[in-house]
Amino acid sequence: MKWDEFFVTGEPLIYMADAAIVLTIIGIVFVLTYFKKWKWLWKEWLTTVDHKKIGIMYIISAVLMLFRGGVDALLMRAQLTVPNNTFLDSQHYNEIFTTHGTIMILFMAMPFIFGIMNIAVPLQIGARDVAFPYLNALSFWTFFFGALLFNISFVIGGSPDAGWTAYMPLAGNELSPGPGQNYYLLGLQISGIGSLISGINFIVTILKMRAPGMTLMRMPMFTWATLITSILVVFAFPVLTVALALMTLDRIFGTHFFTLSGDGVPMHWANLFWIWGHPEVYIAILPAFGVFSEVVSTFARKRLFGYTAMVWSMVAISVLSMLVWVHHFFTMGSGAPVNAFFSVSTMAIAIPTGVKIFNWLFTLYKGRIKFTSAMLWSLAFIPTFVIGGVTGVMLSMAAADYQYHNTYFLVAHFHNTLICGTVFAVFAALHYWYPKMFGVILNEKLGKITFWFFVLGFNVCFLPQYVLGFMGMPRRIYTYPADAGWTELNVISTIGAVMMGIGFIFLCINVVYTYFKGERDLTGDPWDGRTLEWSIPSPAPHYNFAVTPQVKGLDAWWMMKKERKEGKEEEKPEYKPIHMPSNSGRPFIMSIFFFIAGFGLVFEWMPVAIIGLIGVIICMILRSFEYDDGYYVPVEEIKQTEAGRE
Amino acid sequence: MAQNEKGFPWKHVFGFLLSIILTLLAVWITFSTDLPTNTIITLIVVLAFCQAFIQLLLFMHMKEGESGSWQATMIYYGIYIAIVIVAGSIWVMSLGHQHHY
Amino acid sequence: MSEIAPKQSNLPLEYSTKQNQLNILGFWIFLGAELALFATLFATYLVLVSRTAGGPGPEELYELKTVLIETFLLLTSSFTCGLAVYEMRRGKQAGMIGWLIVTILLGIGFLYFEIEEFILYAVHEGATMQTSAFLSSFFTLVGTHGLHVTIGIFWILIIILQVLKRGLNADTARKVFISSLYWHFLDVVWIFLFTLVYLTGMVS
Amino acid sequence: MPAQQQKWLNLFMKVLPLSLLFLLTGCSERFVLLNPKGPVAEVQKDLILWSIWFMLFIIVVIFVLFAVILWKYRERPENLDYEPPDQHGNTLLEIIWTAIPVLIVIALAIPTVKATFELEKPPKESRGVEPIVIHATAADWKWIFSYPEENIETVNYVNIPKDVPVEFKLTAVGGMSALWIPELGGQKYNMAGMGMTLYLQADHVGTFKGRNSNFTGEGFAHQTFDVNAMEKEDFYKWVKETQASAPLLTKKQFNEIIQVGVLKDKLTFSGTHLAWVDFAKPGEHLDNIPAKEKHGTIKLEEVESDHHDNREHESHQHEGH
Repeated sequence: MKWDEFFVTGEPLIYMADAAIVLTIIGIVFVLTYFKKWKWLWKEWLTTVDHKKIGIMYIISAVLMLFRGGVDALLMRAQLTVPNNTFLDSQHYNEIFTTHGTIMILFMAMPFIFGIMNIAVPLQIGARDVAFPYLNALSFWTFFFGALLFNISFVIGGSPDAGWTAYMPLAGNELSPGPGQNYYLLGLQISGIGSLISGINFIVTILKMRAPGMTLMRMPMFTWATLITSILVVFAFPVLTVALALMTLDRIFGTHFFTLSGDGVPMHWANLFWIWGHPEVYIAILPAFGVFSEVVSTFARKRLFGYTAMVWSMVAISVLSMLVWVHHFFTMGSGAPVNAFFSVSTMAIAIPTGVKIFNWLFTLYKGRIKFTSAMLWSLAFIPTFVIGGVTGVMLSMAAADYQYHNTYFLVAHFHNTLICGTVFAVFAALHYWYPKMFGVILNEKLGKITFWFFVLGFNVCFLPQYVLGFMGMPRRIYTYPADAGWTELNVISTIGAVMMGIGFIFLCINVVYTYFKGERDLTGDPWDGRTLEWSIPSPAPHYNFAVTPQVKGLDAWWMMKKERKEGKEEEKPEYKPIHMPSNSGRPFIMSIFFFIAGFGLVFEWMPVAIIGLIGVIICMILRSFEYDDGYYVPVEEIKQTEAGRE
Repeated sequence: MAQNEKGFPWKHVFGFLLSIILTLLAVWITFSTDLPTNTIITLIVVLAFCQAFIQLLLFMHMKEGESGSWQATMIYYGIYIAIVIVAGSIWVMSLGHQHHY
Repeated sequence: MSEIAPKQSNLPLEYSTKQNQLNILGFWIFLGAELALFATLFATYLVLVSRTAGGPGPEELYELKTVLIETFLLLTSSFTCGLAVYEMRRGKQAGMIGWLIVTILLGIGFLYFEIEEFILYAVHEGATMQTSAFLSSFFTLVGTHGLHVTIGIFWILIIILQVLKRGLNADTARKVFISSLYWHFLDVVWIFLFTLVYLTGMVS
Repeated sequence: MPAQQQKWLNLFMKVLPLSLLFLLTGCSERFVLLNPKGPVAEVQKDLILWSIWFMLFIIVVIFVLFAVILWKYRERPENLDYEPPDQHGNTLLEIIWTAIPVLIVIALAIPTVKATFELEKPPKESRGVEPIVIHATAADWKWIFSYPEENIETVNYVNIPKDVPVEFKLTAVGGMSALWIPELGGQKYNMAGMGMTLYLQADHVGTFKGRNSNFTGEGFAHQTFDVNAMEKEDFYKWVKETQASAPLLTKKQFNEIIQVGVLKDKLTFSGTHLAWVDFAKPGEHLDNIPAKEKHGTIKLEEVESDHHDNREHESHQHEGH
């Protein structure tokens, strides 16, 4: 392979990106060296097993990926603004929408959600950490290096260009030669390992590590959402793992699962992809439901309405969501009985979702609604998500879907659910839990500017796309003729996208502003919260709870505060040494080996791949022989930390 | 329970014999009966499930421990998913598909 | 880790610490994920089984004798693995290690016959992974199971070394128990391989 | 500050349903999904409109509730000492808002299932009329239509008689494509090594746009074709003329046509490729899997200019009839 095939060449945009990457790396290395921060980086971050730090790293990576995916989105909108545009050529456009989809779902939404879970769940249930802190670090680093592998494709070797769904035979060797599609396969495969481990980790954490007294039906709603999500992750991700592995075998080892030759069945890729893909949608949306439940009930100062129904509707979703995948390919010629069944099952899943919407509305009812930034995101979610939901029901009607399928109606629908669900939720969660993460409160004014730009921009961007769908505009076209009549709405849509971009910039400004001038949260409970995470100082101490709390009902912290107000005498806390897990650099190193193995497979350099895999195996063996019992936080240190609180 | 594990491991021997019998029964049904193919397949799949539960309950002690019911729940959910994936794929890809040829 | 589980002090050694309980539950959940993984491979096999692209089909390849030998080897190894845990719970380290070694040997026997079967198909009948969709899915499904068995053998070996070094304590007992769960699970998967791949392949 | 936000929020909520209403009322020519020119698209349009009414109902109910609740229970300087009640739930209400969606789902499911089964058969309006069979083969990135009975093959356009059901036999040479003629009805995938059937019918004379709607790579955006629905007499006149005067399709020429690339021309042949190959049969496409050339094979300017030339060329032909 020649060097100009190895590096992507010939594109001014790519050269600019190359330069930016090199400069950023030099900058980071310089700053770390100049301020002598290498050791700090290694000891405090790269080797940490603390769920809060891992959560922060997840969120930072997710925001970076949101930036990359967002730039992709803006490039696409720029290309589509006017007919016959030559800003991007077809190949470039295809690469961009492929990476946009993949990154937003797998490297933005998922890690953002995992980040929030990592920060909030152990604190909400009164635990010291997650069940397997070491594996938690491994989850993060496999995700990180999987994402890195996927992202370097745009400067080294070329990006995948077969869509994030990577339908065969288009994604096969014949029609997509070169390393691009391999990046997709290996990047997702490596980060998928992390997702599976995270799923197991959170299930065990939630089932076994709740504070005494916290029965299942006293768990905060976000914890419930995490539990159900994790179950879906554990049972859906193996399907993706297999599907990716089979396509990798097809591309690299000449097998015939999804190929046209050798009697393979390309449709089966779509089948497997969506068996994972539909639960994946709920993996992205259920935690959002959890976040909204927390935020709405906090800022309406009211207990969540119909808690039991909320829980059961989530359980119903977890069972039903495995039974609807065919609605992604009604047009693939499954017979009428198949399509009819999956139509009805898809509509049925709207019922538990509808129940939740009404429960949120009635949580607000008779409340005292305070419009903070976090609350605004949650409120905006309700009407916009309803639109996403009802269009989803429309799409679920198989006979009508033959018309909607592959149009901008579909594009608008899933952005309407994924942005209004997941993105609004992670922004709400970021504002809501920011004090718990960093001890400072995000600036409210900037937060509201972000909100209005983003939400209005969102509607301006995507509502016209429903109409474009009715006008017959198919998705994934890189250009359209002037006489199609789609121009005006595309212009409006692009304006909306730019507004969303401005909103994102304000979010970044807010983070920087808050770092320097943010209001410190000295109480640990800036929102007058209801759940246990607000009972400890901000930022949360590394051991979380000095004394394991006793839970007497739903909204445990709210009840404790009420008891206090009623003048009930508080017991003086008696501190005991707290057992903590030790840091480890192995998850980081092991993930680097995964990265090496993945990179080798992408370019089909088998020796490199084998070296990487051997490294992974050695790391696992070393772990097996390791007997590390962790360490204890002395009482003195706990006393000191706790005394710093008002 | 630690105290209960005394003497001869009856449970294990019983499970082992049962699984051998079930295996041979499946082989016998497949090769020595004239039942229609679909009946044979249904019968041997049922036998396979029986054997799987022997392993899960007698050898793996699925319901043991404080989280026994959760372990069982997870496995049952896994079985549900497995059936959905296998039966669903066959239905969607082969039996229910409308292609000619 | 050293936190002692509060309730049920009569539980076996492998359940005696909180962390051990977490690990065992975690492993059960992992087995649930493995169920989904193998189910996907089974689904792929069953969708592709008739797609032979002119190459050999199941009825031309499978041979009952080999498959039965493999089945009995694995069934017996699952039994001996169960006996190892049984001995462990009686506190008999030597008995446990003995049964574990028998398990490993049976596992190696199983692998021997499986590899021989693969070589027979690939070399003598020209049926490789690249021949047809059916054979791709066959080798991947059975091969994934074989890979699991291989991993299991090395895993148990590593754990035997640890027990020899440290004796039976809460940590090593947990490791033996979890690896036994894994081994039994592979037997469960094999039962379905035997039924859905081999028996149904030979039925008509 | 809250009052101003309230204003914005209300405005924002007004904009949403309005835009949907606009969608409903604007059933003009441009809204191809709601502008059916045949019974299949008609069935689908009825289903779409039926669902839109229910959906609008849901949206209105929730938006009104949402607006009222937000307005009434917002925090104001004078209600800061109001402590909301400790409400757990309300079984009756919860039953109601579970039951109503169930009823709506039933109301939507019944016509959906009926229509889904109905569309697997030729339209019931023309029961008894023998469907005309046309093989539609998607190649990267053009459309090939073969009329086995009439022994005609066209590329990038298809002529059909009005009021006669068309039985499209769908298949493909390369990537998974989808035949979609929105004004005549919904799409279905074209897949290599596999044949599927899609029934469509036109009950108006005219030229409708058809395209591949499933992403197949670089030239995907240009993989379009025209559907000319004609009076029966005109159609059979065209058939006769074509059989007599169009050049015979050769194997060599056909193999050139299916090479990967955008083909702008509309071509007409007598004879079909079905004489020697049917891509719907498993394995038959194998020798014909075209190799893709990487990067920049398509220049938009070329495609566009030629496209126009072509169209003019076509219209001249039509005038000639």
